[in-house]
Amino acid sequence: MKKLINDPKNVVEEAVTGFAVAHADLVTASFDPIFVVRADAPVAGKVALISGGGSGHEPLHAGFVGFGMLDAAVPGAVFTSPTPDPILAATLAINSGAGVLQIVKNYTGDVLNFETAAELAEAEGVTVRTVIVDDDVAVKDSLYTAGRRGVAGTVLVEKIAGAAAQRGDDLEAVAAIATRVNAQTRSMGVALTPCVVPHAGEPSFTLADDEIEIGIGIHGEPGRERIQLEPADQIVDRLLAPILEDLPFASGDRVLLFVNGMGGTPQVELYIVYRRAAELLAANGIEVGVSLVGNFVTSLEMQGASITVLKLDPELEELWNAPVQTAALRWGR
Amino acid sequence: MKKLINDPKNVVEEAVTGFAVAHADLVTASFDPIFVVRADAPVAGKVALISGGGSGHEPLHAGFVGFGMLDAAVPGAVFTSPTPDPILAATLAINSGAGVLQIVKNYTGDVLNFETAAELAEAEGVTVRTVIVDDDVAVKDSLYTAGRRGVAGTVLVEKIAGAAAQRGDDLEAVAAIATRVNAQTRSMGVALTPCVVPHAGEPSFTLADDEIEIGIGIHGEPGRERIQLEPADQIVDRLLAPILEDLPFASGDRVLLFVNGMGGTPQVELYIVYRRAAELLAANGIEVGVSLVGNFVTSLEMQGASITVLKLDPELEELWNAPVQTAALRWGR
Amino acid sequence: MALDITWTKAWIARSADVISEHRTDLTTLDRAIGDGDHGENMDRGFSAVATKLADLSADATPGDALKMVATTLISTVGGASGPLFGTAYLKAAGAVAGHEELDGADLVAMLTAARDGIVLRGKAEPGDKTMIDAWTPAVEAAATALAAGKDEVAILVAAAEAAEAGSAATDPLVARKGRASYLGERAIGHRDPGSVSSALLLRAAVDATTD
Amino acid sequence: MALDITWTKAWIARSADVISEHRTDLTTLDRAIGDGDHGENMDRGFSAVATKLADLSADATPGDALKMVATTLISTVGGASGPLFGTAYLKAAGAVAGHEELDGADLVAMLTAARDGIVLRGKAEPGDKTMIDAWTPAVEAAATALAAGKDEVAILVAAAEAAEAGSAATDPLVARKGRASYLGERAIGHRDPGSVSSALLLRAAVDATTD
Ligand SMILES: Nc1ncnc2c1ncn2[C@@H]1O[C@H](COP(=O)(O)OP(=O)(O)O)[C@@H](O)[C@H]1O
Ligand SMILES: Nc1ncnc2c1ncn2[C@@H]1O[C@H](COP(=O)(O)OP(=O)(O)O)[C@@H](O)[C@H]1O
Ligand SMILES: [Mg+2]
Ligand SMILES: [Mg+2]
Ligand SMILES: [Mg+2]
Ligand SMILES: [Mg+2]
Repeated sequence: MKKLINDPKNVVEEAVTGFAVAHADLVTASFDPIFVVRADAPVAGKVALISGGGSGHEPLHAGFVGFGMLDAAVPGAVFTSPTPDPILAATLAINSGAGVLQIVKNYTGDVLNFETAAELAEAEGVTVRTVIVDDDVAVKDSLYTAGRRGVAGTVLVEKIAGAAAQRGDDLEAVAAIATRVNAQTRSMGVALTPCVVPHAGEPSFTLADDEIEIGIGIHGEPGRERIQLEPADQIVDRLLAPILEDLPFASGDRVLLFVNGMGGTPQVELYIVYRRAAELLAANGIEVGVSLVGNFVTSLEMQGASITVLKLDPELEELWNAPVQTAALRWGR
Repeated sequence: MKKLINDPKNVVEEAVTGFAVAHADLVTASFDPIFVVRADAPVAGKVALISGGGSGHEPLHAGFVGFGMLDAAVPGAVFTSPTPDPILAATLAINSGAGVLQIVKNYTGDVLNFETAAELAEAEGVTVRTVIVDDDVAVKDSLYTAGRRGVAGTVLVEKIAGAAAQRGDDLEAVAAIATRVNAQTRSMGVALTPCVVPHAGEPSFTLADDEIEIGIGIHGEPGRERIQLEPADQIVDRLLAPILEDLPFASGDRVLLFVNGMGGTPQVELYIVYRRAAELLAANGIEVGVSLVGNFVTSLEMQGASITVLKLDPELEELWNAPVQTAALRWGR
Repeated sequence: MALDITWTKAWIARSADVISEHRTDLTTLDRAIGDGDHGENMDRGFSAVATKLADLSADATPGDALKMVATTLISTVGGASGPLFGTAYLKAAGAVAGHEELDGADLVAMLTAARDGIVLRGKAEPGDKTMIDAWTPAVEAAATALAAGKDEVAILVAAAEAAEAGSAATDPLVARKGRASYLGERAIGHRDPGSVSSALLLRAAVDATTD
Repeated sequence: MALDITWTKAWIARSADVISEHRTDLTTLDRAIGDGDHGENMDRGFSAVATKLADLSADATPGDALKMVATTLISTVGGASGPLFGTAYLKAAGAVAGHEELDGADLVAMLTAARDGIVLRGKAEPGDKTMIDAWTPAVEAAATALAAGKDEVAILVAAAEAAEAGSAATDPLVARKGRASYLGERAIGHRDPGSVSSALLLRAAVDATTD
């Protein structure tokens, strides 16, 4: 394991320190407990958005704190949900009285810790709503599992709900928008290589030199199947087919197409993936209205990518295009 | 070698295709020969900026084509300078009569091919100026070498010269600004792992499990020394010391601090590097006026990072902060 | 020995030791069907618990000590196991609140409350391949031992043995809760890490009676 | 044999073959002290050249053929070697423009012009560990052979042998131009790839006389 780190125990704290110094115009960080909020928090009259989860997925979530998106991000240890304390502290720091929306990726740990924090915040008089993101079609959604995982689609929920809050929607309305985005979003990923959690020091899984994992989770959880390496176009076909079936997307739909890098994949490869995905959507009569390509929801240095498709409607598209000013996503200001 | 590609021969063409579709609002691509220009090129009355070089460093250069930055990017084969033909074709496509500035990284191949293209363009009546970027302090600048390499500082030259052109400076003025940025910029990098050129199929160099290369070039060229892996803070000290000595930077300076990822390094690590670099600058009485952290000048999937410091003055800082709208760098619009 | 605050503190101290000892094993189990951090998570929590043990006031009751464990785990573990074990200890503390010494009925009430707390939060049923598969047999064995007139130590032994057997019985199961549920059939043949740490904690309760 | 268009085309065809044969070797040399693409670059260029060979008009002169090589290399090779070899062939073409058949003086003029073109573009001096270390001895040996009254084939042989020796003599040098110059002392013991490809091209000129 070769990493540009000091003591593995200090990875999150040091990274957040660097992040807060580099983006002091956008965010303020607290360290005991650890969380990041908008530099101008609490924003009077605005519904506040909070998200968080294990570290190692950067720029998710701290990279999305700022105007038009999140008010707070709570980073846990690498790949481990934060505890309720920092979630509660961040909630109190951003609440302006208009209520707080939690955006939580569907993992048992995240769900339980945010739930506990919400109970504690409610006890202090803060109105809290929670939206669970579960866009990963690699996992069967059934009564017999913890449900689908929340993966790259989280960015879309955070951006669009953030824009709704920024324009002045109330808590129920913002929660409804977030729920709608999640309901219309589907994702699936592939890993070419594993990643190494700093304090673990060894790969979370192993893949032979010619193997890839289809349907990988963002913590290196196994996916649907392990297959031989194939040309990119075939891999894209494998990822996109279950996405299109699941909603289902249909001819005439207008969508946001998001190709996400897992952290260690060069940008040329992401655009090769994008090219094929766009081609396939066009062949299905589906129009790409908005594109997003880059490393947004990562798994440390994992090589691989995920494809996310969101079915747009005029309101969601307008909210996506609304100004945003965060470290990792910025336009319009 | 595991990559999300199809035929290695088609990597550049397919990636540029995907890029152009994803960013059709910003750029237009041509394919025979291959180059990318601003969607609204030529921009009447504006000095046009062109850059290019081997592919594999994305988002450099195509990711910086757009309002306030480059008018054209010419991608060569992976790690191989483009030939004069596409450079000439792109030059003619962006020239509005106000002249064209070439921004060229200092590698023999790039310099010679851009030089040939400039001669051909001049023969067609286009006024061309060239600025060579050579910010890499890892290489001794002497009569006895090809000179210093152009690395991450290229982004700063492209952004600031692009802003000068956008505000209406004439060719000589834009060239002078670009020259000034280059003169005030110093960089140095480290590699933890090598990268694999798709058509080569094997790593450009090898490093043992506990070795790193200090002073690496962006094509995997060797650097100053190969040492044992160290804590990030010590590595940062090794990179920053020669940078600070070289200009030299001095107490009271206001600088832009740029921590660049080589493509395969997780963002947490970049911010750990940033944290230490900012700390060291502060200890030297140097104020960080502007920060940039991310993968901007990469070497495919190489793990590693580089540090770039630009000595600011009010004009350069204003030009840096001026609006820019490209696929990889965007603010103010 | 009397199951008073001295025993409770010994139990907690042994818990911290035994989790630290099995840190790597627990993580290895979690790497197979989870995300490879269960040992790390539990050790982070119980290290913090061990540090706070000395701060307990002289007149603390077993319930006070268990409450300290609960709040410390909740605020240091994170992940799924943090809120689950945190709730377990919180409910256990509530079940014996005010008691200076725990008798057999207290123990059964405590274990039952702990188990019910985990179910309340995690909604797992027996057979879902979670820590519940250690806790439920433990509660049942303890109740049976109490009904059979066994003493406190025997009740704890019955609980620990049942938890260990229950944990071992997770091997052939497909998971229906937690990360392992993503694996479907691929989880078969692997032991649930949370059930193993649960059994370790209950065994520590037995061992603490001889401290 | 007469060094006419037939010989020139044979030379070019053999050049493409020999570069293709040595593609991996050239790249391996470049990987040691450059960026590992010289074989790839040259092969891309000469494959394109080979394709265009058939298109040469029936009344083409040797100079026309060399000019086709020049423009094709310039527009397909990229990197440092593209413009350098491109300029070499362009100047060589200029030196023999209009001649139907090349005599000894033409050959020396052609080689000299090629070498001067490379120096003009690349500014390398002998001893800088570049392709110039093959070309300069080749030009000198050819001139000496011409002065000694040798025939065309002997002049070409002298040039090829001198290029091969000059290339081998780059091994102990520190590089002062191109990518290898970044390496300082670390370049010692490695042969310059561009000098090797240069020597291959000059040897192909000899071999083409027996085609
Ligand atoms: N819904 C649930 N109910 C009961 N126990 C659960 C539930 N989900 C997970 N667990 C337990 O938590 C354990 C995993 O804990 P841990 O690895 O620390 O958390 P995480 O899964 O967040 O990484 C599992 O082995 C299982 O015993
Ligand atoms: N300035 C120069 N003058 C003469 N030859 C040079 C010069 N720079 C590089 N070369 C030659 O070019 C060769 C490298 O070519 P190649 O690998 O194709 O290009 P690049 O270095 O751009 O990858 C070197 O081996 C050397 O012989
Ligand atoms: Mg976890
Ligand atoms: Mg090259
Ligand atoms: Mg776990
Ligand atoms: Mg080369």
